Amino acid sequence: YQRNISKYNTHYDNCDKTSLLMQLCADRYYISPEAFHTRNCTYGPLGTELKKNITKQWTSAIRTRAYVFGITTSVQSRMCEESVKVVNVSALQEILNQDSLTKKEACQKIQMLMKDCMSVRTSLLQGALQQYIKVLELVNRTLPFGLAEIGLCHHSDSQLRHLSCCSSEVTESSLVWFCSPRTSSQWMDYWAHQRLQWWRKFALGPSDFSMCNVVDEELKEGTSHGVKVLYKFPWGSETLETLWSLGDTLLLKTHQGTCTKLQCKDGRKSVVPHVISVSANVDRGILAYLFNSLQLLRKTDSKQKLHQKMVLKLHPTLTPVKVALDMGRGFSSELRQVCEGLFKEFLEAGISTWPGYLDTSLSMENLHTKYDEMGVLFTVMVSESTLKSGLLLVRNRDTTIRETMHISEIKCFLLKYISASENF
Amino acid sequence: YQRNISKYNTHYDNCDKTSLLMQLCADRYYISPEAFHTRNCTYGPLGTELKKNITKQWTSAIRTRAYVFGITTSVQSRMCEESVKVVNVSALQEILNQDSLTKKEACQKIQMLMKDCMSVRTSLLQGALQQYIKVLELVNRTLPFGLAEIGLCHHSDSQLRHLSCCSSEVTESSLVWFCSPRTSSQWMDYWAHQRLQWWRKFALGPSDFSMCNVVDEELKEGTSHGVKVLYKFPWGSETLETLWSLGDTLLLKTHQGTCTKLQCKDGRKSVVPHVISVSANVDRGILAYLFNSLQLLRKTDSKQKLHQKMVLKLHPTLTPVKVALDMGRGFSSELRQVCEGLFKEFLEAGISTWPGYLDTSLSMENLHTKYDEMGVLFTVMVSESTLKSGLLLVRNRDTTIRETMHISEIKCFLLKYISASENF
Amino acid sequence: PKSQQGSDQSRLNPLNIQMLSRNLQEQIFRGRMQEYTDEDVERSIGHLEQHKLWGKEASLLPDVELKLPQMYGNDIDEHFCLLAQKQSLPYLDAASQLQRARLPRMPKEWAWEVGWTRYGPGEERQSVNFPDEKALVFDVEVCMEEGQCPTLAVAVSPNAWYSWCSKRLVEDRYTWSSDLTLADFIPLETPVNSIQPRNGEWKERLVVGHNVSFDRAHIKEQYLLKGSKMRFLDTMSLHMAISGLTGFQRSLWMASKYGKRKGLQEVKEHMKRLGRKPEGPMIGSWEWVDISSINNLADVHALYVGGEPLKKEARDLFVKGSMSDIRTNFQELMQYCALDVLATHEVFIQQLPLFMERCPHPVTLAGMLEMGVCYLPVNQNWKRYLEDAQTTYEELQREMKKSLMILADDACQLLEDDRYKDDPWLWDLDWDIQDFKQKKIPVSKKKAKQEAEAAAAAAANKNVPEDWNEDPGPPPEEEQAGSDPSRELIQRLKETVNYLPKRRQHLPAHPSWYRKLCVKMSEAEDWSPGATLISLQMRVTPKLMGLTWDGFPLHYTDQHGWGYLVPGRRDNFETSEDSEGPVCPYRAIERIYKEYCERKGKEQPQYLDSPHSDEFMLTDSAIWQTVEEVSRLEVFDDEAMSTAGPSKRIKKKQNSLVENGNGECPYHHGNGPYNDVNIPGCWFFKLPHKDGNENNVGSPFSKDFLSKMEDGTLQAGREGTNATRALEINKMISFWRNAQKRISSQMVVWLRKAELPRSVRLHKDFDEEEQYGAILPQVITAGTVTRRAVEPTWLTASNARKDRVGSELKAMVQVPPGYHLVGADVDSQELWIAAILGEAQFAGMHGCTAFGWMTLQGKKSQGTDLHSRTADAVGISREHAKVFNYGRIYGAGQPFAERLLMQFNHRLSQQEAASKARQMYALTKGLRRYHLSEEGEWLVKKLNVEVKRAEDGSVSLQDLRKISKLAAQSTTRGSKRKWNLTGLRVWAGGTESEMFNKLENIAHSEEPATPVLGCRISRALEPSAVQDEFITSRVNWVVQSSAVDYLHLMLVAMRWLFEEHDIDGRFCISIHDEVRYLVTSEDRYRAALALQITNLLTRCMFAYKLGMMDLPQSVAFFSAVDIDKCLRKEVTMDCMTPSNPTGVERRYGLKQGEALDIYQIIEITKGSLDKGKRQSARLK
Repeated sequence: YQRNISKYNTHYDNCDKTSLLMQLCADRYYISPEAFHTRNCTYGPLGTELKKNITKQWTSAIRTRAYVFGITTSVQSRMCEESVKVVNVSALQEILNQDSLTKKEACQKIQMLMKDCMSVRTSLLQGALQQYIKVLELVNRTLPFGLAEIGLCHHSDSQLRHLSCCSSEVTESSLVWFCSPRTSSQWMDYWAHQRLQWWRKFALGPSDFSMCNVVDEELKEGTSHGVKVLYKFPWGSETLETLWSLGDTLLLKTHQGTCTKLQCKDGRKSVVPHVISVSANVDRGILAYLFNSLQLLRKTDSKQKLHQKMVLKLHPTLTPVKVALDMGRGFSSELRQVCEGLFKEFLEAGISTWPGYLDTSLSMENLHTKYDEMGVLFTVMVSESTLKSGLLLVRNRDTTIRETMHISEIKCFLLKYISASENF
Repeated sequence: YQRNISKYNTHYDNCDKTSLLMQLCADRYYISPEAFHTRNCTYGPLGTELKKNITKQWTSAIRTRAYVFGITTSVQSRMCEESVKVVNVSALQEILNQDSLTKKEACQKIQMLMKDCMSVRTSLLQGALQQYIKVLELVNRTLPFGLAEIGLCHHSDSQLRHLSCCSSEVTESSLVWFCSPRTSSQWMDYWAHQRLQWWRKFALGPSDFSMCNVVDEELKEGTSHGVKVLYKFPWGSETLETLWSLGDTLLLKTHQGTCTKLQCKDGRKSVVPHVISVSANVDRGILAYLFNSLQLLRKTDSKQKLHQKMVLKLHPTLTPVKVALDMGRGFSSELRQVCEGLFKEFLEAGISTWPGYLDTSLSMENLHTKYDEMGVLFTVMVSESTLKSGLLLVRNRDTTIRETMHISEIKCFLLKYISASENF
Repeated sequence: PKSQQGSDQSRLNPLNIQMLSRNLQEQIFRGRMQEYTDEDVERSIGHLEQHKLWGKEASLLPDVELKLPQMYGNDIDEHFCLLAQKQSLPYLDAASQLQRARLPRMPKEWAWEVGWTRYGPGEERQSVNFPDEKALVFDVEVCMEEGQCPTLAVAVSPNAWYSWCSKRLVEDRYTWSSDLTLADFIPLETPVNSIQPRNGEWKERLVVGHNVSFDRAHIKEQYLLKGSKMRFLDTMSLHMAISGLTGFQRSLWMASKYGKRKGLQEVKEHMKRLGRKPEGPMIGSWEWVDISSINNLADVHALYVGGEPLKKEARDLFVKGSMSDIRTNFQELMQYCALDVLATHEVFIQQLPLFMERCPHPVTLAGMLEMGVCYLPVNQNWKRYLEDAQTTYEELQREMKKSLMILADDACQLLEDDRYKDDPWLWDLDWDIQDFKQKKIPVSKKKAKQEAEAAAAAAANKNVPEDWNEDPGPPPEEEQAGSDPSRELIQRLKETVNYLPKRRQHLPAHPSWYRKLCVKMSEAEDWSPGATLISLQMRVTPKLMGLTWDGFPLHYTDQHGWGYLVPGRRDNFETSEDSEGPVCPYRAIERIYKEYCERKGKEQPQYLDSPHSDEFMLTDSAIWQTVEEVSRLEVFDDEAMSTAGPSKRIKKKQNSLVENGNGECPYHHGNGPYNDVNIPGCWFFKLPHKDGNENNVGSPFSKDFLSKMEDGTLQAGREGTNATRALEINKMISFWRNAQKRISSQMVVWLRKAELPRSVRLHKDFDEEEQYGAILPQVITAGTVTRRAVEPTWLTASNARKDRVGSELKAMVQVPPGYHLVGADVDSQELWIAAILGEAQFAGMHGCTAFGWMTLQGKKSQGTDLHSRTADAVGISREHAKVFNYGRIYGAGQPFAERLLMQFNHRLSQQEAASKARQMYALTKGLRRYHLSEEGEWLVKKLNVEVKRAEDGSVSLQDLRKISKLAAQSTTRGSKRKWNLTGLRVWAGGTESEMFNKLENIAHSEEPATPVLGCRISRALEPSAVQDEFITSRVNWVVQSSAVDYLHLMLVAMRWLFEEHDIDGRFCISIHDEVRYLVTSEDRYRAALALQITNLLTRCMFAYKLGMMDLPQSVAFFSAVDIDKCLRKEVTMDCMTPSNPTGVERRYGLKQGEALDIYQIIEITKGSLDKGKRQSARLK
């Protein structure tokens, strides 16, 4: 992730879109501005909601397809051979403070301490492999099945390996698929196809998402085949998701000496299943969708000045705020009551709503600019005429047209619009 | 959490319910059996789903109430003064391997390295306080508002502080509420009431959840008042959730020297808001609900023998598996197709379903025992008569009564049942 | 004449009761002294000695030195007269203007215009700010469906008609704010958008209306903190004072006026409620019916004015109609409203002279005017309170219901293997289940179905591998594209829904009793799963909970209500052999009781045939059944042959009882057994009832059983259930369940900043974010026949209780910044009034009767106060004794005491209770004695009967009987002459006899009137109209109505002191014996002093009017004046309730108030009501 940042910087001048988007993300609080400079992914309210929507879609896409069970594994593990560990500094300090120790003794003690420490996982695969046997009992040794998990992993960055703080947090979504060796290559194709389709489904410009095979040199131990889903960022393509066909090597290695326990039924045979690992970098995926949905419009205003207008045309399913509620001037206490009532109604129906009526200082134009940049799908305006007739003005982000709608029908309209757009 | 485990063991003999539940959790794969012995919370498919349902309810309870925004903050932080740090072992190793260094030099280098390392957060509060200013802009300095987050924290266990691996992972759910000093004690009462009610809402025996004030000695720096939500486990009461009234001390401390930036509108005055922190230990909450919903029934069978029957009467909203699909004997290929069709239909409707038809080896009685222990709300039995008349037998976990229902109506029934029972 | 002298200021009367400090007595009674005769003193001492009260030590109170304000007139009575006349003069003036006036002609057409319109003599219309008139008759109508905003109003003065329309009526808008502001209300004194009267001065104005407090609650200026001088006269209250009816009379009145059916039904219900037997004494006199009426305008109009009856049909439109209905019928409805105004005026003209004649003392009118302007300040906490109480209520109710639903679900599990048959509670429920109904599949369709099946099979064969356990690989392309054989199969199967009946069965596989607890899914919009209809009151609930009484399972029968089954009965097995119904699992009941006994360590009864222990309870159901059958036979044999067995003696006894036909249970005693309940193997006993054991218990969850729950007599028999918790919740939510609607419909008007007085706005505690407003409680100033005020919410609200949701109600009346509530309770007001009446009757001396002495001088610590004495005499707690004492003084008789005794202690037998009650009444009320009539005296002489006469010449009941017996013997057999022996009947010998004699004296007099202000009893209760009926009501009226006089006197005195000494405050509310004033914080101590002086003067007025020129020091002042920021019983109460668990101090920031006695107040104020002095005192 931080690699991107550095690339942003190098491309700053010639890549207008990148800097615009970064500014937008900070202004509209998708991603914390500090997060661009540190190694962490810190999301603001909008970013958090976007992430939630993406992972929700990922889960439902994975789970409605087949027998996939969600699991939760520990971030810390004893198994990992990775170099990032969680250390209790005070224990280390204690060793350093022991003056009586020679350097060698101290070194040994420190080594021991390090050995005892838990490592931080770098992928979700290992955890899933460990849970394999227990789940096998649940499904009565029937193939295929999958274990899904979304969680934090620590990626050590190869370029920065020799700095002290080399690890960065990444949210990974992982499906580990167990199938018979006979069908494993079919499943590999299936999942690769599925995953690309999924990424494209929510894109404004689907062609920016592409797929490629992993070249043989990059294949890790035990993997026979790899596929990557890529996104074309302004500074070049980056991997969003990787699929590995892992055979049975890793599974056997994880459960040494318990080969019979690993076996599943495949027809009348008993087989050790093959493993397919599908794992995506959610954080990078978010960035991909943000870039993909940013639309820059040039627009001349009434004074014939040229403006750059930015609209974040996130897919209705993904966009963090579906509707913003604002009020016009007038009997403000009554208008506010109406807004609050609608706000509750929308939230209860599960429609993510922005309480814009709390801030009455913006002009209508600034309001729309703000909401377009936030990717707000609809802006509902409560005005004095609402009190008289119950009518609202509803502005659509994509068409910018303001439609009049009755207060009693707005909720259904929004729900229908959002759920229907899932199919497009 | 691990404290509980050790207590389980000491109370093992005299506390029947505890051991029964632990066995059940392992058998029905709520919680990984290894997790009881290690320091991690590893959940199986059922446990993961239960956790998902609980956090979902938490989020919607928090968010429909008021202006609460979700945020995501980093697990690692530079600010924390906690002793648990993430260390790149290879960098440490490198220092240790440098023979040229004296002990003192090595010590200094190690200290430097440690200082650079990121700490692991122990609560979500600090992250939310850091995001305060940015969110303040979003809400146009209007109070009150809240920042919500669910995430992993590392709790160091006081009893094990001097062991090397002292930290355990805990999923915390946190709401940090900013309100005017004038209303802070009212809000404190409000949230305390809300939180207790929330825990009780999904309980089979609400009276096991209780609330108590934190005694003055336990109050931390800057906190004026504290309230705890407790659950009465068989081995004693434990804290599920803690509410602190923090005043403005911590906020001012976090943003030193930016007092004016912190100010919000309260009427015509500008005030630095007071902070209320509401934070729950989700993992312990899961355990509480598991204990709370375990019903032991003594039952004499047809041979007048006494049986212990266990039913996990988790609330319909929380229970991980709403429906199990099973098939009777008969034209099994057709029956299986019906099952698969229903399975897809249910999953698409968002009803978490157990594909019981994959395993046809269990007797009806064992099946019911299994599902009761899994907390499965309904068991739908597809039999030969289903093929003729479309009729299914639907068994209710709580009444154990088998009702006949038509295949065209089952989905609606389930959806209505689950959504309606949210009110009870 | 003699008067006992104490120290400088302290004085004792001859009975050693401390009187007012000398300076006070002199200032108030202007040098007139109480005179005592030796004879009176001796009589009193004798009486007190008889009741063991003479010679008790009494400590002296410190003296009070106080310079009272200058008083008017020659005596205290004149003083009050002058005060009241001055206060009510302008209003009386306005009233007589109205009375004299010929009203202008009513307009034919009404203006459709927002705000007020004035109609001139020629019907010319003029839009005006408000009707600027001195006197108005006024009526407001509200469209109920649209909330509480006034919709339209009509007013008339001697000069013109006026009409008013609201904005909400004239302007048609989609929504209106639910928060009410002043602009929504009807202005009567100020222009729109202003809160200042013209020229900045409020004028004295009078508004007359029927139930005018309702109209007042819709008037704008009435919500202002600093009140206008407008006052209200309520024709309904005037009617009550002149011709009011008691509750019982109202039912009778309805019965006689409105056809037999409706009215009589109500009478019957009323009788039932009172516990009277409908065949009891008939109402003899009906004359009162024609000189009275019930309270509504139509009937009142008919009574005072007569003529055409009023038409009230249009009213329905306001109650049920929408705003648009009102718009459509605008003219008609305006007309209706105007006609009501006209009728009210006509009624008023008639009432005013009658009222002045019957309530001649000016204080009565002045007091009523003052009471008509109640004002309860509230703030934003009111909304919080409503929310808190409602959510707590809902949460608790849900918790209770949920626990019951879980019980119902669990019970369903007994259906498996018919296990319910062995359940000691649930065996007799209706466990029937229904068959699932299906239409027959027609042949042609069958064919189609077969085709479908074949297609399905084909589809299945195509895609599903032979072996289930084989990994099929990813789905083929066409399936991914949407065509899926399993979906198609499901789709086809779904079509078979046609074979089901159109109307679905309701849970056919569930037992019948459970089915009834569930809502049918298709029926309700807000359907919820499970037994959601269950409630605590249902018959199934105690059974589901497995309730036991002393270890016996509860059982319900139609003829006896709730009871319990006691196992061991052996005389009724054969009768059950051929019965069809469910069979009682008496073995299970025995087991339950056995476990109970083991738990309690109690010896268990030996059943006739229970040699087998539980080990022998067998493991095979088949054998179990045979044993059961055999055991029945055994008993039968036992009975038939009387064979000797191991427990021969018991059996013999048992058998003999059986032969006698009244099978008694040998080991359990209770309310029963009722052997007409024929349950094999069990006796049926009824649960005890508070009104006597012949009554059936309808629910074991009524609050009478709460104590039995707590002591474990009644408990839940099943594991993991908590019946006590359910009951506790039921108790907790009872208050809010009943009061919620009334409380949340209280109309609150929020004042904007500009509408608050400067002192509030500029106060340091003022916060713009908070809300300040007011509630105007709709008090009917004289709503009962005793002229007591009536209002359903505030006047009946109980104090906060820890276990009652929402009972912190009163504490939600909270002052705005810079204000305090100053108020006090009159200490034991009614006891004192009753006592002083008795004293005046007996020896005209304070403390001369035992009752009076105890009231004045009784000490809880010495056991000489009234309640302790009663408690000692009867052997009950002091708290219980209190209930008896008040009950008795309110006129309740001996039967009431009996019933109460039984309720307090359920082990007491009827006879014991009766004798205790008799004892108590003899001690207190005394015994009846009779003065002989002339005829009687003649007979005594003639027959030479020896009778024992008391001092006053009365004879006892025994002697009376003797006379009548002798008289009967002496007359010839044939002539059945009835002698009328008695004249006056009196009470004698008890501590309260003189008091009751005085009360009855007044009640029986020709024109009963209150002794102090001389207010006459309602025409409908005067002896001339009712003869000897309604005695209890009339006796009760004397004390109660005098208490109202007391209140009126206080209100007049307070108003005088506030005006005279420039104390910035207003009347807030009076709740019976309690008054509260809203006073600026600055003036709060002066107001407290004013209140103390008021009490002193009021009590002195009572003494003076009863011929006593003195007052005991102990009652002269309030024991404490509360200075507080909210309304509550005690200033230290934190009002914790389930909905306010942290108390008002933490939750609402209300600190404890001050409760000051007279000495503290004098210290703070230096005994002066003047502004300047107090301030200097404070500076010090």
